[in-house]
Amino acid sequence: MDLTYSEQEIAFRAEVRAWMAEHVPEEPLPSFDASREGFDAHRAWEAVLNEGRWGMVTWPEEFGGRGLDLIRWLIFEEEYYAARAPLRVNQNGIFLLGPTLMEFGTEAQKARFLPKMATGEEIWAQAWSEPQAGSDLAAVRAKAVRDGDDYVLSGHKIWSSRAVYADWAFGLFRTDPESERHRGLSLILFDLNSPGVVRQPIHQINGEHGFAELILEDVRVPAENIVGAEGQGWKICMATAGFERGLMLRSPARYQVAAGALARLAHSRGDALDPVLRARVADAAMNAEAYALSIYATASRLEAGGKIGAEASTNKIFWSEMDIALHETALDILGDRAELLPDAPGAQDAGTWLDGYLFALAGPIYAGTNEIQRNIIAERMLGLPRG
Amino acid sequence: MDLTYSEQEIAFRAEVRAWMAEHVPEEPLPSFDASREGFDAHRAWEAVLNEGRWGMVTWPEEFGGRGLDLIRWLIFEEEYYAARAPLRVNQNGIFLLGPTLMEFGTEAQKARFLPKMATGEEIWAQAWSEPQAGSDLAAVRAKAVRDGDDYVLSGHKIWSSRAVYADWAFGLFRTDPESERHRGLSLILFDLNSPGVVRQPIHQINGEHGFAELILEDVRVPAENIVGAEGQGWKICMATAGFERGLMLRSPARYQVAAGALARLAHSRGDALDPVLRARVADAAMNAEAYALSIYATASRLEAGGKIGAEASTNKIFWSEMDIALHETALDILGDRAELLPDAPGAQDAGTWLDGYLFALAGPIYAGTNEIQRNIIAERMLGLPRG
Amino acid sequence: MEFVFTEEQQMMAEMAQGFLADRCTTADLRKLTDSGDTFDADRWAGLVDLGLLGALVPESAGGLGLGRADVIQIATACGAALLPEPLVDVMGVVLPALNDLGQDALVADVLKGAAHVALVHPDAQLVQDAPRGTHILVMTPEAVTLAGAEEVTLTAQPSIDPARALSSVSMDGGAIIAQDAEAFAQVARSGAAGALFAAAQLLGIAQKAIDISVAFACERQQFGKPIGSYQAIKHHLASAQVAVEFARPVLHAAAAPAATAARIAHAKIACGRAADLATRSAVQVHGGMGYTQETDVHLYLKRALALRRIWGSETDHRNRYAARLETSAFGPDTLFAKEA
Amino acid sequence: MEFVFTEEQQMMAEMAQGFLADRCTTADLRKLTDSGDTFDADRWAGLVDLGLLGALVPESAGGLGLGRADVIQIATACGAALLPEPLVDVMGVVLPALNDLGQDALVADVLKGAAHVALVHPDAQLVQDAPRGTHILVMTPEAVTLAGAEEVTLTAQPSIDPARALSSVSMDGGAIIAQDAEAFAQVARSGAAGALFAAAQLLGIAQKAIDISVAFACERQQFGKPIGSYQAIKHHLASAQVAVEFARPVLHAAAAPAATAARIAHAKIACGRAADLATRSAVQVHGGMGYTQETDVHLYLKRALALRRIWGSETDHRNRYAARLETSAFGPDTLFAKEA
Repeated sequence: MDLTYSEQEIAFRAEVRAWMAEHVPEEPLPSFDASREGFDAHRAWEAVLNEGRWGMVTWPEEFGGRGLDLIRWLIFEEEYYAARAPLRVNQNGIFLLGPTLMEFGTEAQKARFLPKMATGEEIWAQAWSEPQAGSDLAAVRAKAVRDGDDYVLSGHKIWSSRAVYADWAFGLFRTDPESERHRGLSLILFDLNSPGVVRQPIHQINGEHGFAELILEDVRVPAENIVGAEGQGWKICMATAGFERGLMLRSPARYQVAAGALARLAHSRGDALDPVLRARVADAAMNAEAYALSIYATASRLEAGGKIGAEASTNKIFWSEMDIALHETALDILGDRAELLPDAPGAQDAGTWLDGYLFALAGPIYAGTNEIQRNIIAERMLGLPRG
Repeated sequence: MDLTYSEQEIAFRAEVRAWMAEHVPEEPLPSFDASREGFDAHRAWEAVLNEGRWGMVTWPEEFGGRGLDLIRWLIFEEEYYAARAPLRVNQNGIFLLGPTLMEFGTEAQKARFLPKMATGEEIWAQAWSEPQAGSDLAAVRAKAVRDGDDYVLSGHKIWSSRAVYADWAFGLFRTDPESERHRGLSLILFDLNSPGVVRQPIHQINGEHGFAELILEDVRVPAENIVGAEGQGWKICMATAGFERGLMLRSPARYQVAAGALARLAHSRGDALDPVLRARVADAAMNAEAYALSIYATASRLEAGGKIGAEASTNKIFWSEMDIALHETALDILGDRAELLPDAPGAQDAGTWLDGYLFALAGPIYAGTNEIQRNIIAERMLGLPRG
Repeated sequence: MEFVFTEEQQMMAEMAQGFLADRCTTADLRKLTDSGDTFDADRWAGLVDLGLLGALVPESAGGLGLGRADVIQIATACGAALLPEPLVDVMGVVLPALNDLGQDALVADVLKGAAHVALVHPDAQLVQDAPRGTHILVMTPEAVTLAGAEEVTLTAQPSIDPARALSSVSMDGGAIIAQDAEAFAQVARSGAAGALFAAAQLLGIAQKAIDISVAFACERQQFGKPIGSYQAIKHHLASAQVAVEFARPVLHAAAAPAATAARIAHAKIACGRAADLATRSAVQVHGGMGYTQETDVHLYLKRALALRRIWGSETDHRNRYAARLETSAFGPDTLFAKEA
Repeated sequence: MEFVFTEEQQMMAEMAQGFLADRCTTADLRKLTDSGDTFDADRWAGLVDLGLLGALVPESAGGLGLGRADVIQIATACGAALLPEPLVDVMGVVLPALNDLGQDALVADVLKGAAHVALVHPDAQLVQDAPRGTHILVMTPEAVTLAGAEEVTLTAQPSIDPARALSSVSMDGGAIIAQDAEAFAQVARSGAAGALFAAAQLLGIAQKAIDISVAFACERQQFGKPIGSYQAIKHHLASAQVAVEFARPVLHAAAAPAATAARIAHAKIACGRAADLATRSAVQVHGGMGYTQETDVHLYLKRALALRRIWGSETDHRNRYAARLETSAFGPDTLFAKEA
């Protein structure tokens, strides 16, 4: 147990900080979920990041990474968020598909997809859920039928994040038409610009369209685009979901930076601040620290050879509830300014907090609802019997 | 809508207040759940109450009541709690069995049981649940076998409130041995001093023994002690449970008095009081008022010919959660004195709050756990499908 | 003591509910806001015709001469219907204030739909629908000022709720119509009315959010059965319903003539919390759909978010309630006590 | 940066856990308290033999010379086992303080079991097990006084937790062994240690309360299936486990040499809340049985109730944390910042 940074870690932090100070755009980029222009600006930022070899520091050097450990990844993320660098339009690729390909992909797939993922040249969407499936991924009905050297995809996907503007998608398809539930599913990569793909933006509560519905009609995909063998999709997808809910979906620095901003917002009220809100601000800061400490502990454990298990579900619950509470506290401090849109003249910083609050409301729902996560904790971590 | 008391109601309040001022014992009686002495002291108090015709003001005059409406019952309860009069050792009788007998009992049963219930001469225990049944009353296995003019009872009852010292009990028994679940159950009254009845006190978390286990071995009961017909027990019991969870199990004045005491405890801290605790004290007072207002509204609705339905379950959830929060706030104000027993020299009033807290913890469990109540609200009030 | 609505009160409420069911569906609301508007002149004319604007104005001044308890359920219905036009504020706050202040001619104009008065109050500084206003009434504890539309400068302040067309107001002129103690008292009276009727709307939103969630949970299948059969979903909605059940009687008591400021504060807090719990549970029950604009959930969520924070925040109202608790006795016999 | 325990740390913890599993079951505890006692001399002798009392005392003074991170898991194990003897306070607070204050001979006596020193501290005014004490150490911010047992008057203050034999102490004599700045610093140091190790015990209680509830919920049938298969029960226990998961790393970080007072405050709050949630969920999951003395639930509940409120209340610790938040920068790079 040593909770001090090594000299090398300190030097690494300094290196990240210096680079970010020089490269992070002064003005925030427009959202990548609201316009093609914002999307492209973020894609350009990914290219800049990649030039600095900061795309994904844990990746091997051959794929554009630095082969660093998870502690350094955390330090990188801390400096990244502290510098208020743009959100990662590429997160489906670098955090979800990338690690999956490295574990389950062929050499050809890695060579074909990883470098362009790292540069942002190809931005990825995910295509898991379906209108009648929701959190029940095993209910997937979209199918992939083998036809010569191709798969022919058809079906209806929903909640495909980034899919409105992205280039490629990875999704679960039923390759065995006789199969039920989680058997007979496969993970297949497809070009979103293929004939037969229709993208319908979903208008989110906050007016953005970070998700799309995808209507797939006879979309032809080379058979080599399957990841792993036919029927292995569920297993691979669960490994990915573990990663998603686990370490990378929400890096702790995001909340530490938000809690710091909340503390400053509270401080600006001086003595007029309601002491109950003061206590909630302290709670927000404590939670942000608890989450960060927990992730550091998990990262250390993984580096020491441990595995990530059902505690990924505890992370999901914790960050999603913390995120809502943190932003709600900000809205309560803002009072009657809370409802104002960012471009309202009287909003000042209120609009950003409102955006963050609405965004946070999705947290307990996506990547498996918190109800599902609590079931997972109860059954897999505590050993309670299945319903 | 008229939220002012009539002159008659004001006069009635004055009458109760005057009588209580004269008759309520100056020193609190010892608990009726901790010793025979305490039990008998409370029984004696019931007799005094009955002499004043205050046993149960809503009962008809012929059974010792005054035939008053529910609003007057509420006023009575308000003055009763405000005067810090003893808790009702008789509550199983006057609030649960009494109304049940008036609705479902024979004339002979009413004449035999109600007057002695009103005077406290016979104190009643309930005998519903069983060791493997818990909140699942339909799982009752104790049986009543008809044998000539008698029923012969055998089985095992648990959570029989007051049964350690009480005289009589009412309970659910399976009269049809072939029946399953809630069919074939009957409500039967039996003398706790009958041969074959063994009472085993259950030691509660707070050291008292308000409940007993009852082991019944061939207990002979006259057949006329059945309430309603054979097989009607479940229906009758549900009507009683509705009453219990509804209006009478916890009268609002109890919480208003407790919240008033909490406000004084908080006030005694002056400026040293944590503002977060101050907010929780305000919450406790608001909740006590909300509960009282809700009960007044229900009482008015019943007087206007309405029926009590699934909202009895909302009451149960509300008062039980409020009770815990209220007492927990007191413990948090008391700080390191909170753990002291009432007889610790340093406890001052802390012991009473601690007792109240521990007692409150039972609230979400008994008379149907709050989980069951939420199911009831969801299914019967909101119309969600059964699990 | 009779804590039930009279038949007349019930009939009034049903009349308003019927009107809103016909004329103010969420489809109507979406059509209106999609066209960039927040005010349906036909619907407003209908409300004017029903006489609801003047419900609290004395009959001698052309109103219905009713009390708050007579119309509290109407305000709840307006909340449930997400009525975009400012009936509740005009009926509950603005016209009673103008009447208090002796502005009889203006009251008459508003009642017949010929004038529209927007209100700026310390507890509601951004005004709804001001550009349509012929007059602006500005209250401060020092003075109440009435200005014509041409005497003020409006700045649009867009809200997350597309049906709330908010503006901030700066005064370039106007006439002072009350000062000092009278202004101070009017601010308190109008503030209490504003909080009470905002609470009523919040309660309506809360119940409606539960109702649409129940309907959704009965339909939507997951893991082979309706999601409403899962205990977690049941308990979310049951808890929200409990919050509604114990906010409703507080609200109704707060509408009584003798209600204290503390009781109104309590109602605002309780209804606000119920609406918050119910709308957020609605998002959760609707899952991904709850996070889109395809279902109606977001409309209730956004209205609740706004109404909870105007006409006094939870902090403000808690302080009011706590102050009374600390300076007055508290017990069963103070439940229906009159204002000190 | 290595946020995992070393093999040695892990072995120490397992050794203590093994001892407690053998010698301190809840059956042992019930036997002890049923006999009216709260101290098992044999068990204490075993703990003395293991050398645990002096874990934090330098080797030069006869201890093991370890740090807080080396023993934090032992304190957690003592909490989980509901150990009635005051190992945690003696090891974590009393002996380090006596060593700080140069009381070498007394330290040596305590280490070999020949003396017992009870501590009165502003954050823990009622002392455990004082009648058995040969000495009483009384800390105030002005002075630290060491008195012999004959120089104090004890008043028994019975606790709801039958294993906590508490007394209040009034001093009739004794020697001042530190004053002013030194006393002030010692009060802070001992207070932080007391809070840290109370937090550790609370975490142990929390996990244990969950574990026994899981076991019960797998066994107990209701409506024809184990109650643990109902979502409501699952979610109660899952929520408690989430609280434990995010209290544990805070506790461990608070045991680091450079931990700030704010971090220790955070640990006390987080572990206290986890224990509260877990023990109350345990009562609820156990149903009626959870409300009796027949299961062990009440033992955990009562210990948690006490430990949450000594060595600083949630109010105290929140104020400490908030004060730091308001006077220092907060961000990712302050996570492992050293004490200012």
